[in-house]
Amino acid sequence: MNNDSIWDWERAWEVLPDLLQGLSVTIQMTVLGMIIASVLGLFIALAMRTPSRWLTTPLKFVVDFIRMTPLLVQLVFVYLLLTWVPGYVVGFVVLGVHYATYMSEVYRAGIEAVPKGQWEAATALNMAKGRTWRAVILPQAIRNTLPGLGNYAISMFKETPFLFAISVTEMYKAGQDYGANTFSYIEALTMVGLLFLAVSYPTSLLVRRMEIRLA
Amino acid sequence: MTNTSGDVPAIEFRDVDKRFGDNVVLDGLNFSVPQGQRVTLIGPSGSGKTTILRLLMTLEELSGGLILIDGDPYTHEYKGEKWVAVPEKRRRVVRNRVGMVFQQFNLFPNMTVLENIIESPVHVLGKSKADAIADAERLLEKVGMSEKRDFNTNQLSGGQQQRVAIARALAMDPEILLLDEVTSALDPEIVADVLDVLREIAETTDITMLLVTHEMQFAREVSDRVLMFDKGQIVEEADPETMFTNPTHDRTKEFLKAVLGG
Amino acid sequence: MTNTSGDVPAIEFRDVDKRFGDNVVLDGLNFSVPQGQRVTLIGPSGSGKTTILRLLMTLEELSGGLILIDGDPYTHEYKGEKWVAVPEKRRRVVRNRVGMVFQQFNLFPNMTVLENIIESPVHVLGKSKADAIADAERLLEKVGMSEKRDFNTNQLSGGQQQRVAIARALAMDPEILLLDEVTSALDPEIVADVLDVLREIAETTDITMLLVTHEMQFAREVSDRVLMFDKGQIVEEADPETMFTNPTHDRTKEFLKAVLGG
Amino acid sequence: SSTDGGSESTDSGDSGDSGDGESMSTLADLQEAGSINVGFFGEVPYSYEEDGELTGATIELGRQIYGELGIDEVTGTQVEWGALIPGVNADRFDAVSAGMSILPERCEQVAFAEPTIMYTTAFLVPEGNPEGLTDWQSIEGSGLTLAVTSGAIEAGYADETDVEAMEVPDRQAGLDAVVSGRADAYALTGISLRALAEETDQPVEATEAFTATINGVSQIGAGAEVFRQGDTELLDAYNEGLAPILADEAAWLEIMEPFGFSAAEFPPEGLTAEMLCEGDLEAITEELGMGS
Amino acid sequence: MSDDIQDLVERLPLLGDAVLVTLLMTVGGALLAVVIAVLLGFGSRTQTLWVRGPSRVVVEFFRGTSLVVQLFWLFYVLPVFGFKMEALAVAIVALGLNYGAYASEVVRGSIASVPQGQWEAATALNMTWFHKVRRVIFPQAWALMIPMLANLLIQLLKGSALAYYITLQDVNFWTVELRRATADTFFSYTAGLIVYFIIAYLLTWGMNILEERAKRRLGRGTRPTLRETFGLKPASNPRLANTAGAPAGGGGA
Ligand SMILES: Nc1ncnc2c1ncn2[C@@H]1O[C@H](COP(=O)(O)OP(=O)(O)OP(=O)(O)O)[C@@H](O)[C@H]1O
Ligand SMILES: Nc1ncnc2c1ncn2[C@@H]1O[C@H](COP(=O)(O)OP(=O)(O)OP(=O)(O)O)[C@@H](O)[C@H]1O
Ligand SMILES: [Mg+2]
Ligand SMILES: [Mg+2]
Repeated sequence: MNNDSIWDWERAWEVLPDLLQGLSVTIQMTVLGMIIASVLGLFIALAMRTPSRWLTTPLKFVVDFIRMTPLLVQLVFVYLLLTWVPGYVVGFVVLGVHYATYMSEVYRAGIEAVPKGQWEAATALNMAKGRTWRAVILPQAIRNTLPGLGNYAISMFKETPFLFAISVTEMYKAGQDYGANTFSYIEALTMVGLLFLAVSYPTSLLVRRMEIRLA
Repeated sequence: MTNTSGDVPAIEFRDVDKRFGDNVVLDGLNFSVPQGQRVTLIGPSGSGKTTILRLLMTLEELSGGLILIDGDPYTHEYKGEKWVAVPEKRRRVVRNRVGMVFQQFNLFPNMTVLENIIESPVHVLGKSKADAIADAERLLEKVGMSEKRDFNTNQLSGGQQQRVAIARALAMDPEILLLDEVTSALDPEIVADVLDVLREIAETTDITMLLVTHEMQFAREVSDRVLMFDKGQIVEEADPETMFTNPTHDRTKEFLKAVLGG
Repeated sequence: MTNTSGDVPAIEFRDVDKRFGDNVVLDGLNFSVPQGQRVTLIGPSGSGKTTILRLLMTLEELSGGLILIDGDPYTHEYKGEKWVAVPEKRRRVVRNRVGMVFQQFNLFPNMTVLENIIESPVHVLGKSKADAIADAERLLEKVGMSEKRDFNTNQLSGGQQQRVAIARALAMDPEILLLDEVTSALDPEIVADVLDVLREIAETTDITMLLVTHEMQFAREVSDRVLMFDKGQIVEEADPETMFTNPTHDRTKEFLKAVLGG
Repeated sequence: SSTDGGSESTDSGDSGDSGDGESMSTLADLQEAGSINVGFFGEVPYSYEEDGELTGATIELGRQIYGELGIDEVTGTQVEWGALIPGVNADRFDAVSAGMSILPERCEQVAFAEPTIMYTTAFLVPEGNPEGLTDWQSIEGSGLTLAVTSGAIEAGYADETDVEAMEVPDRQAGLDAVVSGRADAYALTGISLRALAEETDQPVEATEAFTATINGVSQIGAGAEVFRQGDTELLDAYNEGLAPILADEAAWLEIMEPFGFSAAEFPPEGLTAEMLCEGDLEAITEELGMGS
Repeated sequence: MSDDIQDLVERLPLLGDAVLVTLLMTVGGALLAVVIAVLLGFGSRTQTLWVRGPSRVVVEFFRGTSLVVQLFWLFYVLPVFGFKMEALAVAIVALGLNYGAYASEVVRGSIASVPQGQWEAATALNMTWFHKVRRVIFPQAWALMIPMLANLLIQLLKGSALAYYITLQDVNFWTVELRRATADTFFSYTAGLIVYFIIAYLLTWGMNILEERAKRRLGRGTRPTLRETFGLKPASNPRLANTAGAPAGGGGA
């Protein structure tokens, strides 16, 4: 076999601009998705704490359903149902909603990890409910959730390849396309892997730093 | 708004019941604390001392009976023929008269020392921020924590945290102060500091105090009356001198022997 | 294997240094405990009492000096010209002679009371399971916990857990028992129970004991000698009677005043 | 286990291996085993499974040729489109039977046999062809959105002519795009689209196939069987077996017609894989005299 | 639609094999992941740099690159170097490495949240390191890590759908085939979705039982309510919210 062709640096360089362009899409999707996930996740976590079963029971069902359904299927369904919504919007919204269901768990854990004494001190100081949440509970809970948020950002980042199914050319698809045209898959996909690593490793270091600082 | 006639007790428990599931903790408890009196609750673990303070602070719901602050029904009231919970709005009005210091301090770690103290004066009482800060600084002075004003609470030792917690409770200008074993999470040598602060407060103010403590020496010095609790009942009630030197009830004798070291 | 000649101290610290980073906790500490003696360490918080016990148990590494158990260098030894850590294998042989009871009990929650006690006798000492159970039952009897044999540890109160922890340490048949504020995590009334158990052990065995406690009354009754620590140094050393009634060093006076309540 | 796998592989694994020895053995090995494993994408009508049976135009063509080489059994491994070339190079199968287009870049990675199918292009459009699409020029500059399969030739056409293109991962997604209205049409090879339009009950139809003219150059496309570059002996043997069929249109049609192919897809005489690998379409057009 | 259903019925017999392949990958990958997680989890905790260093590198590498790229390398690139594994083995190895790297963070976090006092008590009772871990530390950490591992197991199941990329005929392949046959995306994806959902549900159920058992061993066992046992998601553990990192998806298409 012609082993000289296993790795071709020229190809690896050639694909790089395409990949970097895809990477910027990937990062946009991740950032936008993460904004939705972190805000919506918080609202879900808060809504789940209301005593009203009329709200929590259906909400829990929907959240569980989204969590246990493959992301790919959700993307395709929404893409085909809401045909007037551009693909990339479907992309980050579905990513965001999907991960919001995970994030709500992180928030829940973060809220529950705030010691009960904090609630009681707030009551003893006669603070109103809303003020207690805003000034005491959430600042502490959100501190606890930062590492979880970071980890989900990394994982969302690496799930953006699913967006290929709805025609969003992020990094993985850019690599695939290059491969499909040239069949230099090894170079293209290896570079994709390295770029993933180049972004997710520093992020994960950052998250670890936070974990240690918050521990 | 406040009924300050000398005859009305600051705190009154009327037939108070408290159950946790099947566990009856308080069963028809009656007692009252006159304005400005300092009352210490003693009793074995699990006898319900903490529960009394928590009920007063509305951290727990009553199972039956009434609690009155300055003669106002505070948590529940009879309306027509029925038990009705006092709406949160009215509770909040009364609750401003009550402050509590916890065993575990419960400072807010996301705020500095100063922010902890001014939070409620500003946002609950509606004081101006400048006033609140001025008051807070005076209180910090009093508890000997002036230099730590802008520290994070977790940069403080336990004793320091507890002193800030006391200042925080006092910043609300309470008429009634509840203290639940405020020294038992502290290192033995530091306890004295905190007790000194409390002693000074007892001497310089006329706040009504209801305290749970195992520091018998302190209880003796500071309180006007000691209530011995057991199984959710007051088994003995006396001035501290009598209680500690000459208890009448067997359960009290036994308890004091165990605690004071026999 | 054990050197039991009466002249050799059970525990000897020779020029022991211990630093945490820049923080010098022990600086050239020397003291020894003869076989069978009961020594209490007292001193302010942070003075290094716990550190001494942890070094003995090899929960911390020495920064310098030697610790000898029955005259055997235990953690480090000079070999040729150099400091060499004693290999874990030899440490384990010596460590069998030392038992420790912790402030926080540290029972294994994944085992029942009985399993906690027999775990090491069976798997470390190699006792037969039947023997280990028989011994464990005898010990549980001694600490008054026979009925709780098959309970999960978190079904027990603090005092009960501590009694099991004592039985667990004793099940290893130690020659030396280290006790670090074993009652300070307990409710005041329960403290007496645990101290009773320890008192009985002190009376009925000749185990060498090194204990840290704030229960001065107990220290007075049980110990042969009291060491007052401050800043990693022994500042005073005396029999308990003298130490508590007639301390000579200022630091001791101050400390005792604070702890005993002035 | 992995070590078994290693010894199973006939590649010595040393880099810089010239591969001579190996190419001898692949054909010989296949002949000895009497069986060849081809990679396929599972696309009607080229190569697909029906009721568990491997079939399709390129498969049947292969069966005939391999049979003559003494390889009686053709088995298949179905993979994604993008995995066909890496798969054959990784020795996951011996050849690719998917009617793969001969493109210069691909020629750098693998060895193509002589062309067996000529490609034309068609559009999948909503029933009644509301936009009246007929050939590539009808969509050029129309402002319509065209779905194309990632990596397919049509994607390249769209790129070169600035047609607003939406890349879909596979045929079904292309169909969905048209049905949902996200795209106005879906461009693919005529044969595939005809099969697709027939399969679905959605309100779509395939337009007449045409040879696309891009920037004045008519796009000659042809598909062929794919082998590893080192397996020259297998390649040569295959080409040898293929030659008589390519020389006889009737013989070709006999195999291909049942799958919906017509004379329009029969490769013209003189067209070689080598020419297509060169990629100079103008030169080919001239040489074959196929100017539009 | 009735055509679709007929297509579905025709393909039902094939579903058995497809589910088997998916289960083999999921269970095999999960077992390997647990082994790797424990090795790497403890490896990342050791003081020795030459154990901790490589452990961290492996964890970061397999967490940092996408699963699909790892599959690609193992299946399509390694054979070029003469190292060829069966597709199923590749899937199990890739899933095991990828999710093992994630799970190792869970293991590390759980081990770290066993109170230090437990290690010390075990030292005071003179246990060997291995004895401490086996009898004291791991049983406690195990109860803490199960909920997070359960989440990862579901993610691993979803990740296994990529196996189609390396020629395995799993449930995803079956779905894709159904889609091709029916030319109906909604219908076929819904069918596949239900199959995955049922598998995910059963796995979660199994993990809940494991968790219940582990908790009971720690004397924290509450008799599970029916809703807990049959509930969809494992309860997550607030104590691990910080340390263990999210039950992060490892995948990427
Ligand atoms: N939230 C709760 N749920 C169930 N039971 C409770 C709760 N809080 C307190 N109890 C029970 O109520 C009883 C009284 O508790 P309480 O804390 O008031 O006792 P205490 O006198 O303060 O004891 P200690 O001296 O140990 O603080 C105990 O039996 C306790 O188990
Ligand atoms: N693991 C550690 N890392 C850093 N410093 C430590 C550590 N353990 C103890 N120290 C420091 O060593 C000093 C002595 O601590 P030690 O716990 O021995 O005191 P102690 O006499 O037992 O106090 P206490 O009565 O509060 O238990 C303290 O200043 C403490 O901060
Ligand atoms: Mg209490
Ligand atoms: Mg200590």
